[in-house]
Amino acid sequence: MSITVKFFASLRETIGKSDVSLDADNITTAADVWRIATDNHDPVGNMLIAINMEYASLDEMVKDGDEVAFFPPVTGG
Amino acid sequence: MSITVKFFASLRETIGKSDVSLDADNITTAADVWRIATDNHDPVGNMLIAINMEYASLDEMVKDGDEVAFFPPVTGG
Amino acid sequence: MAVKLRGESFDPWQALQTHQNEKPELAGKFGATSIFVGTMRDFNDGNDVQAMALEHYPAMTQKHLEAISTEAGQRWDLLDTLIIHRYGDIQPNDPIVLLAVWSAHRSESFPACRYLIEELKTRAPFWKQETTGANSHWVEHNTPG
Amino acid sequence: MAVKLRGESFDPWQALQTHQNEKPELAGKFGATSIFVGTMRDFNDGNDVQAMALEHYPAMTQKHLEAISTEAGQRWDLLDTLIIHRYGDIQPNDPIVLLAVWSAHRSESFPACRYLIEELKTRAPFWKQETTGANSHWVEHNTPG
Repeated sequence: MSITVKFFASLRETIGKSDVSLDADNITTAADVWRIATDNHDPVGNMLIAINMEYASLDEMVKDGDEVAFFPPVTGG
Repeated sequence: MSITVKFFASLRETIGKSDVSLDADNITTAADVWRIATDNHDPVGNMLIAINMEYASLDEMVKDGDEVAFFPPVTGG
Repeated sequence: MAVKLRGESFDPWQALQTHQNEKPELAGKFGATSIFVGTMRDFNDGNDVQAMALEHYPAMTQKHLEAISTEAGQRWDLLDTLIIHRYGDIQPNDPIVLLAVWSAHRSESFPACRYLIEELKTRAPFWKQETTGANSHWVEHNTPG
Repeated sequence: MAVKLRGESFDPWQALQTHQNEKPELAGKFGATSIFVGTMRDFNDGNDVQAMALEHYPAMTQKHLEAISTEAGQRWDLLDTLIIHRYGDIQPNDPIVLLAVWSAHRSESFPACRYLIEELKTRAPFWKQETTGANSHWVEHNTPG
């Protein structure tokens, strides 16, 4: 299945990638997306996850066509 | 002693006066000011009193040269 | 800290711009500005209101608005405050009051702005007289905060 | 209800004036406008800050700011809301965010405005990178409300 992956801010710098397109069959959860897109980088402690722009957790299921984003705590406003 | 008396808003209309200058010796409290300035009109239930522009009560003492004001609850803002 | 009483209609956005331009020393210091604008509505308590007259006790108004601003500055860490209040004849959609508070952080500006309006509504000697239809009447109480 | 993301500096007072002029149907209906402006300071956590870059996740930002506005309108009786948020390169004294809420009474506008900023600070995907001296660093947490 096809997943669009995005990294933002300090997490983008830590991972060294901003956008990754995954096309793999061994993906069930956001944790799988993280593992494959980061080449097994350890999850970052306080990172946030969004699936299709809604906040999610690492164990949440993903499906074909989803956009999965990883980023640090937000600091807007 | 000499007291400047002011009435505002609906109380000004009820009493029919806006400013009164009192010059009398039988004045001790704001209640005396009210009694003399209004010709013995009954005090109005929810009225507010200010002596020299600070909120006060009817039994507060007044002194020569004071400005005493009577007005209804405030409705600004 | 500024308190201004205005007998003519004023534009709150213009007033804020002007006030901030006049305080270049605040630039870069404030992170939070909380503002409240009270505006005349064309209805109140179910009645259409055509016009309003706002009477006040000028010297006492000035004194108490300054006292309220000073108190807010004692309770919270503020960089500046601005109060503008109308008096006289007011039309629907006219701003009646503008309150603005500048501080480093929003945890100071928000409660200070709320404090200013609640204290003003309780203590500042203004009285509204509304014209509804052919009749005028004194507004007897404010909407609770 | 409007949510605008701006890549260039904006004047909050001008934006408020323009927004209100574009909504003549609100004239006479609102008695209360509560506004918050967040502005870039030239110091943070004790350091001088020369500049800031604000990264965001554009579609998610728009979506969540609209959701927050909608939620505020469900919790309080509001006539209109406006959110403007900067992204990109920001200079000290530049406005970062403008929040405005119009309602009949202040008991609605005050908590709604506070809600907007607290939810925005928690949920809207923006990230600040500050330049202090020769170095840039990511801001790790917001000041609590």
